[in-house]
Amino acid sequence: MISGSWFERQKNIIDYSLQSLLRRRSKNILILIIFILLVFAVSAILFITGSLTKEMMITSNDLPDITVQRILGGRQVNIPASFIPEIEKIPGVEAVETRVWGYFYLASLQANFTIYGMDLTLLEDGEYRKIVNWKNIPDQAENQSLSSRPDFRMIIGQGVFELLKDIQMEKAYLFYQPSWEKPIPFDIIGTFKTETELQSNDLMVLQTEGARRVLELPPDEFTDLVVYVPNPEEIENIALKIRRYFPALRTVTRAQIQNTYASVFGWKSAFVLSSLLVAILAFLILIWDKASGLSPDEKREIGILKAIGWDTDVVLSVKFWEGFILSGIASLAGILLAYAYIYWLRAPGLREIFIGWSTIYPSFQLIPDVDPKFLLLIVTISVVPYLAVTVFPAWKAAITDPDVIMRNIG
Amino acid sequence: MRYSSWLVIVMVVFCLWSGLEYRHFHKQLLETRQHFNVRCRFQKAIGLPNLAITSAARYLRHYSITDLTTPFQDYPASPDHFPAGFAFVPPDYSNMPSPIVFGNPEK
Amino acid sequence: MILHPWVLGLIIGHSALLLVFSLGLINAWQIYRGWDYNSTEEKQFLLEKKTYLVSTVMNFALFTQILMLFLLEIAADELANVLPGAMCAVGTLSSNSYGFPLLDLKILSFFVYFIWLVINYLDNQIETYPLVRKKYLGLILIYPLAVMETILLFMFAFNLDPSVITSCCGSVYNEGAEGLGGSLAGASAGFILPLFFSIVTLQLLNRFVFKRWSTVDKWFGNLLEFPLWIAFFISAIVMTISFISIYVYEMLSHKCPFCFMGAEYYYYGVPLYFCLFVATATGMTGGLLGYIRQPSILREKAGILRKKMEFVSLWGMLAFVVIGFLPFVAYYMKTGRLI
Amino acid sequence: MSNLIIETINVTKTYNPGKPNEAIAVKDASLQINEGSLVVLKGPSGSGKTTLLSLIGCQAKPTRGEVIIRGKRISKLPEKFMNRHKRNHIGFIFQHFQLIGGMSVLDNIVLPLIPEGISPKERSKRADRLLERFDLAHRRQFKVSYLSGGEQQRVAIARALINNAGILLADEPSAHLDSRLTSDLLVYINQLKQSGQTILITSHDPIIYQHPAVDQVFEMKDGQVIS
Repeated sequence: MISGSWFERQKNIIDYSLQSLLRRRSKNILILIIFILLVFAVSAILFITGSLTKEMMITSNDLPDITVQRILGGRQVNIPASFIPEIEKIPGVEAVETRVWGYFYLASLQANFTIYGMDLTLLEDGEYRKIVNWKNIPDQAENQSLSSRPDFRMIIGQGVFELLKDIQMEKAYLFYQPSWEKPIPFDIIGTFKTETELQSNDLMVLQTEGARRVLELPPDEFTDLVVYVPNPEEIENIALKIRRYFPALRTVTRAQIQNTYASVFGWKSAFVLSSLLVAILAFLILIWDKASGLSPDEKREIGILKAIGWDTDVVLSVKFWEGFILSGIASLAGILLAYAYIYWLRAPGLREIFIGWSTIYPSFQLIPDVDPKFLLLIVTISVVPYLAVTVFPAWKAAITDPDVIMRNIG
Repeated sequence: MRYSSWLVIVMVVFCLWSGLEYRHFHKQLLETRQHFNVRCRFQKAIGLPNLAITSAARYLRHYSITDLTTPFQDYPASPDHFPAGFAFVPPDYSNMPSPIVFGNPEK
Repeated sequence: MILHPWVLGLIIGHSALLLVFSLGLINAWQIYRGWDYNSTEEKQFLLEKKTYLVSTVMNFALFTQILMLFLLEIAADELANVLPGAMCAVGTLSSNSYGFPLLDLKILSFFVYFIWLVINYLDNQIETYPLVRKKYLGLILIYPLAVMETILLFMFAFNLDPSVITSCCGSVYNEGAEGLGGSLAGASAGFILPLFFSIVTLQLLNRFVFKRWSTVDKWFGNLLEFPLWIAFFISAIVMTISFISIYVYEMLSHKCPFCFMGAEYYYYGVPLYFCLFVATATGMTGGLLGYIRQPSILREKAGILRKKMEFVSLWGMLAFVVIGFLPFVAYYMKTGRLI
Repeated sequence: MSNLIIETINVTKTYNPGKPNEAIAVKDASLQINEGSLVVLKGPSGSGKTTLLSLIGCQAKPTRGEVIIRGKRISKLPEKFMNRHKRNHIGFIFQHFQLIGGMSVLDNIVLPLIPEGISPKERSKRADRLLERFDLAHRRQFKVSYLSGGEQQRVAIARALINNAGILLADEPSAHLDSRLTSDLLVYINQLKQSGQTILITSHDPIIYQHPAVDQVFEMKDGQVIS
């Protein structure tokens, strides 16, 4: 009897295993669905953390070289101006800039804003002009209102703008604390472009004096300092010097911030991943039990195959192909679903984990972080364990003796 | 080969679907490439790190430059501000200023 | 540092491999002890059935091993941007002392699995299973490799420390650095190229000339094959680091053997290493098959299999040489001078 | 004497030997069956005829003794080679047909060819030839579970013949058939005998073992051949 090539044989075996998969449709579809859900959850986690890391990494090169903070009793406190001349004396330091920023909690809107004080005129000219949608206030009104209250001009993020849209901006006072005698007015002169939404969503940039008043920062104190070091190699040494000279100060270099970008999600996503692994383990035990607990007609079917001349290793490869096709389809479907869920639907459920209780949050339109290597990781996490679990049950099924069916009835 | 035609159908559906997603991925990538310089400008103008994903707690918004005890400031028993704290971890504090000093400092 | 997605992937893969392998080991031990071809009790039939389980286990092990080799390279690449100072896979692997031994052990076990499977395939073709005792004893000896691998992986993952500054391929693979990396890169083209080509020509000689002289072939011919392939593999790796990588990156200082597997070099490393591994694996097995002598039917079956192995290994070797020297030729065409 | 095709030399088969429920199904059975002959194993049920048939049909291995088919000692072969031998030389018809219910008639018939790696076109060509021969063509795509007893029997026979093996073994073929269907069956068996097949049937149905075309009848009584 002519026998075909190895490849032809495998094609027939794949055909047969597909047939047997479709024959026991209900059980296999249930397993497929559970498998797809698991792979979906795993790849969703990895997608979202990958994208967030990627979003941060884009702008990480423009971070300040060294951020200097004053730590008192383990907590960050305002840094007095007296440190600035001494830091500038350190060789290699080009400039030391001061920063005034902090948070402001609006109880009525239950929103936590980031207040940042800087000289807004800097944003009006040159390269920074195009990061803001300037409000086209009629000229004379602008001069009039600006001149009378120069300190309270403000540029706000998109999220803040949406939040404040429904209250009449002119008559409302946002910044008021009971201890103040009168509230601080504000005058919005522009909002940040939606492209920078992920960074500027809850940001309120005020004139430095305005920020000082809102944050109640004494005139000679700043929130933290930024040290510019022209030679990137020197950043680490200068940070070390600052820490040595001023034990009360803490330095965070750009490399360290980038490191927190790369590792924080890795650590947490893997934490979520490993809790998912418990679910995957439970699923694999189910598979082990389903595959090894042969239903009587499955045992009879294999008995028939063995009786009409099938080898054990042919039956084994049928079982292998069944497992491979099932887990292959499941992992592919899981990944595609996860992509759609995160980048088309913008991760409705998962987003809340990252957003927490905040009321202002970005639209989560993330950059997709997809590369072929990712596929390999998902395959390893889904296909390899599945095949590992079905090796023994498949063998147990494949060695059923033909005379099992010789003797029993029907 | 009737049955493996099922497999072929499934594979074709997957190819179409991933093609669709690749197109979306590509469009998205191009779109964000234009935003790059706007974002970098913004980051240069305002030096604060981290994304404005959550403003639930101080140390979650700028977790890269937060300090050690702020997370405990809210409530000593909840090191993390659930659930967003679940997604962020305080950075390593190797650069906190608490070197071990030997000998007697008065000298 | 264990809880990084890529590290988790590695751990899952390796523990799956180890679990399945231990299952295989138990059965291999039972077969090794209880195998008696002529007996007709039920026990012998069960042992016969167990041989299928062991070969399925080993197929799975080889499949996972190949996947794990790829995953380790990619994981090292991905972890590079988490470890400060590491720019690529070499940085991650050299960040603690378990990285490279893990990689070398995995390459060794890949070859060993492949050889075992080929011998198993050969042995299954003969009714009396002549090699059964030897091959299962071999399997029992291979098992410690898998255990060692998993232990090394856990040690490697556990000791990955994001706060430790590691050195990257720039410093590991340059002439100045001492240690293995330095010496590998230090091997100047003048020394390694002639060595490599002498091995290749010796291989071709062995294949086409020695085989013709029957006297020489009887014992000397294929005795040489196996060690030659090991030498070929090692010299190929050294040449890749010290010679090929220069022309791929077109930069004298950058000699990392992993970086050109990335997308930015159009995955150049993938076909290169594929040909190298396939050629060496099939070459080694071809050489080993030559040693099989005693039962005559086994020898002639081994002969057939050896022909196939030699054919594949020959083309693999030639493909490797061509792919390896493509960038050199391209560079030479483009600029008309050497680096 | 024409050449010997099947020979068993004092074959014994004991189920779970050494254990309390040890059962000797076949004891020192020796048979010689010539090429192209129609042989019937007669005996009450439980006399070990099914076990002897399964020993000859490579479905099981004897505890002692030799089974030689076409001059090749198959009882000593490991399972892998026994299966190959079974695929190439033996067609087996089971007592309860043992067809896979969920599959169509065509798929059932071509089942033995799948591990041989024969292309689907070639497979369905052969199957169609057999379907015409057993006038089952109109049932080609039907699920086997919808067929009647007689038709299932014919599908089982077609399946056994698909690998055009020289030897055909049938275990109690007439057990589920009424007398009309049994006579149809005997017509088919006669045709097969003319076409040179060696046929070995186990049966306790007098219509079969008294049929004129039967060349040799062995009688089995609790495990021993006494004819």
